[in-house]
Order: sequence, then C-alpha cells, then structure tokens
Amino acid sequence: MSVRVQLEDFDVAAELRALRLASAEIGAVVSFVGQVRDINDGDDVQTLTLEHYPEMTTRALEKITQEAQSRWDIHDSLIIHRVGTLKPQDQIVLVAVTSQHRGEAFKACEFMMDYLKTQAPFWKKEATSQGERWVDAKLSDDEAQARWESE
Amino acid sequence: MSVRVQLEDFDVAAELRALRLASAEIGAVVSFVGQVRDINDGDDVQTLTLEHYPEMTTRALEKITQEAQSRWDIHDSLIIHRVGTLKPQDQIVLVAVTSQHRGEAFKACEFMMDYLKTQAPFWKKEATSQGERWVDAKLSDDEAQARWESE
Amino acid sequence: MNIKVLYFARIKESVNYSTEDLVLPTGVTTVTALKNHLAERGGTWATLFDGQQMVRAAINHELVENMAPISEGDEVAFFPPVTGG
Amino acid sequence: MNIKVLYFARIKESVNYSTEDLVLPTGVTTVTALKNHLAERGGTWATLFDGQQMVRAAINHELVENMAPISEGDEVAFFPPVTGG
Repeated sequence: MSVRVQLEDFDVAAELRALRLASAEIGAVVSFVGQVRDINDGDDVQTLTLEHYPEMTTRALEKITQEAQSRWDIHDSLIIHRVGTLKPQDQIVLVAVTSQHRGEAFKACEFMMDYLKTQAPFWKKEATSQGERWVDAKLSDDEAQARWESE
Repeated sequence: MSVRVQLEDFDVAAELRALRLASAEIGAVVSFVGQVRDINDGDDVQTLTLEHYPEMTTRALEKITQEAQSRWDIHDSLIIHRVGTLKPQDQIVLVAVTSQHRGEAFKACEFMMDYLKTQAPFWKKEATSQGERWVDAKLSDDEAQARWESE
Repeated sequence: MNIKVLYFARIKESVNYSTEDLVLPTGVTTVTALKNHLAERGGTWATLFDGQQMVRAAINHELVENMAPISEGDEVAFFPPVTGG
Repeated sequence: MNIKVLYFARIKESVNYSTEDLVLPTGVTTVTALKNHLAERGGTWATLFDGQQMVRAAINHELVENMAPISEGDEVAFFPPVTGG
C-alpha cells in the first residue's frame, strides 16, 4: 500500500511485476497510466507543470488508498504521481491494484483515480502557443467521484 | 485493435508503451494482467494447461474488441492470451485499452475481460496434488458479463 | 447432410476423440436435434447430451443457442462453458 | 489566535506570495470567517475571497468545508479545485 510523489519518470513494468510477484494468491493486476496529452481545450500543449502541496499530498493519497482497502478485498495497491515539468506523452500517474479476482481490482483502481482527481492537492499549468494557463477542474471529475459516494 | 493467442509469455511494459506512444491524444491506459494463482478451490495448483479452439478463438476475441469499440470512444485495444502449460505466477492474459479520458478505458477494459471470460473458447485444466481436473466455469463470471447486457 | 463435429476439453476426453465427420439423418437440422441424435448412441454420449450437462455449441466458429439451424458442410463444435482469462 | 496561511496555484500567483503568518481577530474562528477577513483587504483579496470563486481549503493537511473551525497554531491552505492525475 505505497504512495510516491516524484520528479522522475517511473517504470511501469518493474512496478507491476513487483506487485504481481508479491504473492501467488494474486490473480488480477489492474493498472491505470496517465500520459500528458498534446491538445487540451483545443490548444496545443507544449509543457505541463504540476505543482502540489507536499505535506498534504502524501496524506491525501494514503487516505485514498486506505478507503479503497476498506471497501474492497484487494491485496495491494500503488500510486505514483509525478510533479514538475512534463511534456506531451510523458507519464504523469500510475495507479495499480492487485487482488485475487478481477472485479475488486477494477473497482478499486477506478475509485482511486476518481478520488485522486478530486481530492489530491495537485494543480496543472499548461504552456501552450497561446501562453501559460492553469488547467480548470472538470465537472466530469466531480461527477465520477460522486458515483462512489452512494455505494 | 489486435488480438494474439500464443504459447510464449508477453512483455507488459513493451506492449503498454507501444499503445501509449501511438498517439499524443491518448491520456489514459488501463490494463488488466491475469496471473496463475497457486490455490484454487482449496487445492494447490502445480500447473495450469489452457486448451482452446484456434479457429474460433481469434474470431471471438475480435468480436469482443469490436463490441467494445462500438460502445466506447476508445483509441486502441490489445488482447494477448496464452495457451499451453503454465505455472503459478505466470502471466495468462493481458487486456489493455487506450483512450483520451479514463472513464472509457476503464469500462472497455473491464467489459473485454468479462466477455473474454464467458465468450472466448479457452478451457483450463489444473494439475494439483489431488490429480488433474478441469476448472469449472463460475457463475460470478456469467453475472459479471450480464451486467453489460442491460447497458 | 454432411457435417463435421468437434469436441473440446472435458467433452473431448469423455468421448475420447476430438473430431468426426457425420452424415445426419433427415430431420436433424438444429443443435438440439443433433444433441439428441448423439445421445441415442447411449453410454457416455447419453450422459453428455441428455440435457443434464451444460454443453455449449458453436457453428462455424460462432457461439450459438440450441435452436440454431445446422446446414450442409457446417463445422459444429461442442464444449463445456469456457474458463479462460 | 496565531495561524499560518498557505496559498497554491492560481491563488498563490494572484496574491503574489505563498505563505504568511496571521494573527486573527477574535471571532475569526472558521474558514468562512477567515475568507471574509481576507476579502476585507480589498483588491485581489476581495476578488478571490468574496465567495464568487471556488476556493478550497485545507486545515493541517486535510480538506475541509467552509464551516470547519480554526484553532491556534493551525496551518490553513487555500487553493483552487485540484487538477492532478
């Protein structure tokens, strides 16, 4: 159940392999990798800079992890989120969950992403050909999170 | 939109990387990796042998892929399924989906796994310390597939 | 009507072979009728195809229901519920 | 009451600094009261904290609602809705 916030890129293969091989009880590994898109709201994105609130970030990600663990029978989970300046097609985030059976891992992984999007203190600033701008939060992310509240 | 059935293991990292780097429009990569568990129905599993119906398998997996593509706005998908004799902690299956936004990729990936479990002609035979036995289909897999019928 | 029949997994082991060519009598034109026709062989065949066991069928590589019609030259496959993934 | 206030992202850029130590007047004991207190500075502060903009708050590294109470020594952070992932 670990969370990491880092400037460096991450190695999805090594992470998934370590999670998977941790136990022969694990039947399912579900993962999400987010990458920087080159277009947002119609403009070309040259770089994306992620700011965060370090003392709060780790705590928020750990809370999300604990909540997922309390809701589903999962074996382990991992969140890696990058900060600093990224460019299109760089990896931003990895969320991976292992479980005996696939249903739990799928749900927990999507839950963790939906909560991360609305609860973890990260902010994106884009440099486009039109200049720099902060990325606006999306209503669809609030809606995605709200789905889990009634479960 | 490719499907592969093979004896050999697969390299998750290389597959995910190729899918992700195919386009800078891709924001999300959701993947499922299945691994052989060492216990099933209370007995220790020594090896797991997968039989299939080759002429039908590829067709079934392609149909599942097309159905996912028609339901969600996804960029690409990949199914790799192994056959032959595997041992605990070997990888069995990879399903990966890329899309602009995460919701579509999560749904399509889980849909593809649920359909694969009930529609693709693979059969598992376990060798345990109690002898060999064919694995029984699980009602929970039928139920997982049925959820999508009403959507 | 001439067809080819394939058996897989547990069913293949029960009948001891994986494929046979069959000439169907008039009237055997659906999956159900073919199952009944095979059950008439008795023994293992009766046990497999008397409707008590879950036997799935495919015609020409497509999963089909029991009512599905069989045509000249079809490849009909019988197998247990699938367990991949 | 002495507290520390932190600003992030768009809000940090608007106010031109990232942190300040504040001595709160009696009666300023909730997030809403603190926002109103900051809005009284006028200009950018009024624009940010008059309730028209979505400003989220955390106390001691936990997301909180506007009604949340503030205590001596708290670290209060203000920031726009988050956009990670």
